[in-house]
Amino acid sequence: MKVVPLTKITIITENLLRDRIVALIRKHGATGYTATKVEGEGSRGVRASDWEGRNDRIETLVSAEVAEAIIEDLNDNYFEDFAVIAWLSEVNVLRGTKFIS
Amino acid sequence: MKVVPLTKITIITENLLRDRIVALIRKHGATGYTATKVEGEGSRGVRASDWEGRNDRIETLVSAEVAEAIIEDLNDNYFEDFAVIAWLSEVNVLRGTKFIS
Amino acid sequence: MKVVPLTKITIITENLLRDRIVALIRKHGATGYTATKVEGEGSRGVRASDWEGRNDRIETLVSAEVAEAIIEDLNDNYFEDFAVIAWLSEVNVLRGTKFIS
Amino acid sequence: MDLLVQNLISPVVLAFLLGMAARWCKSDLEIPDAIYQGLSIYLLFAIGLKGGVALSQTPMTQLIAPLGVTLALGIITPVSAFYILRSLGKLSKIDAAATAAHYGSVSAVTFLAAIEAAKVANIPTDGFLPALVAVLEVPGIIIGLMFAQQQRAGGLKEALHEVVAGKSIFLLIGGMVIGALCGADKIQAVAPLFIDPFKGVLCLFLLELGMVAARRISDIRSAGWRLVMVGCLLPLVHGLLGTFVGTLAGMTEGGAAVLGAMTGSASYIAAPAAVRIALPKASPGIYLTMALGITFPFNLAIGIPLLLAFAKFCGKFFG
Amino acid sequence: MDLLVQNLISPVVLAFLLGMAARWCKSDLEIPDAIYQGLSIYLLFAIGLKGGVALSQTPMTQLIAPLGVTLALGIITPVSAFYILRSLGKLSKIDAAATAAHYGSVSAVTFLAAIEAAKVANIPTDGFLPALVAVLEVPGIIIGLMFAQQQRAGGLKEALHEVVAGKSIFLLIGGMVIGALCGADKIQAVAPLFIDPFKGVLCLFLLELGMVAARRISDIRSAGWRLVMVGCLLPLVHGLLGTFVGTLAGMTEGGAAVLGAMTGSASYIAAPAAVRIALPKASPGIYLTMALGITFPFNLAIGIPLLLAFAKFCGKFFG
Amino acid sequence: MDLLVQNLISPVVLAFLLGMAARWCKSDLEIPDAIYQGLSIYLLFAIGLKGGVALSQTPMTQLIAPLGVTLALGIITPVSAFYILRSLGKLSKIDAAATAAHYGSVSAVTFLAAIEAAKVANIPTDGFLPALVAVLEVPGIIIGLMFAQQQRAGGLKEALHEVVAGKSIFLLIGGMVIGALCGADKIQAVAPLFIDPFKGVLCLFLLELGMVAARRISDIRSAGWRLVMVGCLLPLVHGLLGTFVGTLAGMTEGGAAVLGAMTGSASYIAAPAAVRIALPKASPGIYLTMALGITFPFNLAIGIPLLLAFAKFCGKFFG
Ligand SMILES: Nc1ncnc2c1ncn2[C@@H]1O[C@H](COP(=O)(O)O)[C@@H](O)[C@H]1O
Ligand SMILES: Nc1ncnc2c1ncn2[C@@H]1O[C@H](COP(=O)(O)O)[C@@H](O)[C@H]1O
Ligand SMILES: Nc1ncnc2c1ncn2[C@@H]1O[C@H](COP(=O)(O)O)[C@@H](O)[C@H]1O
Ligand code: NA
Ligand code: NA
Ligand code: NA
Repeated sequence: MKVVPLTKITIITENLLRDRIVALIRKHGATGYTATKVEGEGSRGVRASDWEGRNDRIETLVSAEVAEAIIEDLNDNYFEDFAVIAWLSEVNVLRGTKFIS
Repeated sequence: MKVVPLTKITIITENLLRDRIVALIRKHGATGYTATKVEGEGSRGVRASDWEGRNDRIETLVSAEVAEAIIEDLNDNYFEDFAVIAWLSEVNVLRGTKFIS
Repeated sequence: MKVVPLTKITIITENLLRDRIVALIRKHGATGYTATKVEGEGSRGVRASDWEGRNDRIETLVSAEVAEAIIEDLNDNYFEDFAVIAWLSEVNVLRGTKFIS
Repeated sequence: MDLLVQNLISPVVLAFLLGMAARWCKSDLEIPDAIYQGLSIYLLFAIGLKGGVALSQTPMTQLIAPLGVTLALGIITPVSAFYILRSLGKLSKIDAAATAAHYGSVSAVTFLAAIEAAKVANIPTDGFLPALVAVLEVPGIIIGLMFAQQQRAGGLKEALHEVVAGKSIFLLIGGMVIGALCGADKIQAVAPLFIDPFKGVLCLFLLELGMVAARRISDIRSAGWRLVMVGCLLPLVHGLLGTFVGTLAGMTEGGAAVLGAMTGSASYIAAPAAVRIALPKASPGIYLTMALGITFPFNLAIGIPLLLAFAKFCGKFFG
Repeated sequence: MDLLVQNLISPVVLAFLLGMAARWCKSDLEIPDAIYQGLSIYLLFAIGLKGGVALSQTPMTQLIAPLGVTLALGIITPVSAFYILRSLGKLSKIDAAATAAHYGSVSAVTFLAAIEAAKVANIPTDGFLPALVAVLEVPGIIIGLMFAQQQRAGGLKEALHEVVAGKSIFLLIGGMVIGALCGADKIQAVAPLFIDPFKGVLCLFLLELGMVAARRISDIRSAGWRLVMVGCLLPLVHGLLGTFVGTLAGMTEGGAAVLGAMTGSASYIAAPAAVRIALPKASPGIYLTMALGITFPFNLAIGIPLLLAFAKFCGKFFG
Repeated sequence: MDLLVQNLISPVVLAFLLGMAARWCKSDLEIPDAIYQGLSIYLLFAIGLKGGVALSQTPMTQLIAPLGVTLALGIITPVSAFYILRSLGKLSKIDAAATAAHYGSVSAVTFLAAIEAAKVANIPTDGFLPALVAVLEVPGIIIGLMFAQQQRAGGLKEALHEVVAGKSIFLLIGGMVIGALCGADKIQAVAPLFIDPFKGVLCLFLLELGMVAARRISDIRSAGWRLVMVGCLLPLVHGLLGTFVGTLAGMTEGGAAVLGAMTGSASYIAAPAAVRIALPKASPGIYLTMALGITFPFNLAIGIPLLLAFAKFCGKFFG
């Protein structure tokens, strides 16, 4: 089976920003994403409100260039003021060509 | 602590196939799996039904050979027609020998 | 964007130990963690009780030394008797310096 | 016309519209998955219970004719749907088969809305109707799938298990058995949960369903006017047929109308799961949009009041 | 004093204390997220429904004065809160603006607790009060945000959409429209879900809220005595004002007291979401702790009984 | 025999069987985790409330004897269970201790089923029974754990906190305190949620429990006939003892039978959590299978009707 090496971006964000961050990654060319409801603690304890629910984990498989664009944008707009963290890992994706837009 | 390098397969699948895919990975010799309820969007927007719930993320730690067998099988049976994606990553597992069946 | 290579520890544990394991990783200097409710099957079929809910997946981004300390501790105290597994992976973290305590 | 408005202005229908409105003004309202599934479990089990109690009070001889015509409708409607979808709808064989499986089966929520409407209009119905839902749900799916026998990937057996042991049929029949065994007296003990708040729960369920349908309705554009037309025609044809034969089978006026609404409805819970497994190559964009985006709202707004009127007419001349 | 104790010993208040106790003795009690959200949806929709029915029964002429004073209060209170927070609270401009948005808006749970207390004390209230909640909720947030216009990162428009299409306002207004359209008769059908068990659901909701508040209360230490004082002063000042003008507007004794409690309360559901988007640099540690950790318990324990007494007094002299 | 059948044909028991059937025919029916936990919270809190109200109406002098014998049973039964499990069950010391902790404690669902059965059979019970559940739950676990003192890994203290601050005891006692403080009148306000639909909620809970038990029952084969036998013997011995001393303590016929069922039952919620922490080396495959797979169904089908008959007998001769 042929696999394609791609970058996986994982973003943990307070729930309030979920839809905005999905829009952000789509804007830069991600073909899709997967989101999970998670909980967590970090340096900033406080969320917008408990009614908003916990954090969200958003994962997207993208090419290296798209990854670069997404993390630049995240860094410029959200890292300072919101409870957001992100990391990159290298994965081998099956039928990976469909994720390169 | 001694760690063992193993392959982690992550599969995102529409809920309808959850049990079938668990059976598939077990058939090829995976000793276990971990499943999470997730949401997502990709190229195929539509799920079998909303009553079926969202997607599932299935992760399994396996040896390289078992990984190979699982992705071949997935590719042959599900990738064409269903909302399924999968990727592989290399991880270092604690007490890893218990995962090699 | 500058990213910092860090170790990500992923722990799958029966729900009963969730708070204990969070305390353990904090004790060794992790600055935060992210937890997800998951299900799973492995070699030990049985959980403390179904009322306890399923498994939890705990992820934490740490430096290599902290990682070492955490997995030693896990190994000494929980691996023998409880349904716990763990693995390490290398990831590139944005604004990574904030995770090194 | 007045009946139509009267039918539309009810908490249940308005909750459905509120759900649609939530999508349209991009509210972040969201019914958590677990709650939605809890509501579904409640509704199906409660319908079953009520039906079971009614069954235990109905003499078998009164049941034979309605059960017979329902079975017949379950066999006829997927066939007629298939040919109409092929000819008028211009669907490929496999898509027509997949969609026919939906129209041959039944939508539990449409069933409930029809019962509601009859009650609001003060028209009596038959207590054993939930039993007919169970009878109508399965054959349509089987026959629909058989039309695409060559193209099937998954086994027919597997798909059938998906329907029969699927939670909706399982809870409906399970509730019915419990209701029938316990009888009205013992069920009284659980009435404050399963009978009294039923309509309220239905409201919340329709709130969610409205949100789902709103997403589907925006898919109609891509479906094209042909499918919209067929999606309105099928519930009409099947609905009138169901009401007519229901009357002939000696059912009450309201019962015949509800049977018609059931016959005219398209399943969007049981059928999609089965079709997805048996006919993975059929397009969900077609069958789900038609069932949930076109036929379901059509039935709520037009189908049900029309069938109630038609049932009165039938009752006069053939009852 | 007796009224205070009577007000505190009720299932609803005790459930709140039980939730706090759960945190304090480190119980592993946890209301699942989905259940908590389900309860919130239920409560808001149910309040709306009840209010809508009441609206449909109230002649428009009786509504004008109460609606007018409520709107005025929605405009005045964020302004007074801002200046008090700046001067007495010594908050930075942006934190004062963010917190003022909370005190200008309204806490739905405080509203409910006030209604409850009036009922327990046998004091009649006005049926249209839920409509006032909707009117009071929005303007305060807008005005609060405008105080920090320069520092805003996200757009004001975006923040407004967050409030108006946010689930709490959406469900409240949606329920109200449905209640008004259906009227008392048709709502009767869903009363066994939305009316009768309402107080019980409120109990469970307050159980969770108690746990949340307990976490917040432990943050008070870091907030300092200044903010604690202001967090008690604001509900007092606004509460007395609200009760007073409510009486002038011709509301019933209980209605004026509840309007006072609403005015004195600080939002901790709608406002935080809007503020977080519009003023990300404001500190949630300040506004959430004040709204949920100080003002909310203050209102439950002291504010509401006091306002009920004050409303009686007002009623005598200005009613 | 007739009583047995009458006891088995009730919505609650049939729902349990339906849950088992769901597993057996591989239905995809699944109660979402959050719903299951919501139901548990509801049930425990509601039992507590009811018990608290009853306590507030019972003079202290009437309580002393029942409380005394319950405490005594809580001390005796883990001891007898330990020795029976060692001798007849041939369990290792640590497994015997772990299992004894379960049999020394109490299953809240068995308690509820017994109350139900008494009601169906028209036998009066005592209102303060829920208080006895709380008294019986804790000591058995402590004593059971002490049998394995040497082998313990986690601290006894930690395990105790797990039980006492654990959600089941916390909600039960919390509900009881609220019920006792508010009294019957104020609890009336929340009765439409916590009292009336109680049995219906129990139904849904048992549906899930049936699915869990079905999984456990399939483990019996690996447990062996020895454990099956002991799993039926223990509830019998303890059950008869509990009913007998309950009668001597002056309890009503139904009250004594329910106390017997409680004594005979094995905990599968509080005890497993404590044992897992304190005795991680004990095998859950043994204690969970015995408690949930053998003793629980045994009590439902045989134990409870038997004890009701035995209580009548005791009442005649010793009452
Ligand atoms: N070291 C870490 N490892 C894993 N997740 C973290 C870590 N630090 C923070 N997080 C997650 O990121 C969210 C926001 O973190 P913060 O902005 O530091 O409050 C937290 O709620 C956690 O879910
Ligand atoms: N680029 C992507 N990154 C992460 N997850 C994806 C991506 N594309 C698809 N997915 C996930 O895979 C599921 C099926 O994708 P698809 O078959 O493309 O509809 C989606 O619902 C997402 O959960
Ligand atoms: N091979 C595996 N791959 C992924 N997750 C596993 C694997 N084995 C076990 N797990 C997870 O770890 C938990 C405990 O495993 P065990 O201690 O083997 O019962 C299981 O419930 C699974 O969630
Ligand atoms: Na049909
Ligand atoms: Na206010
Ligand atoms: Na016991």
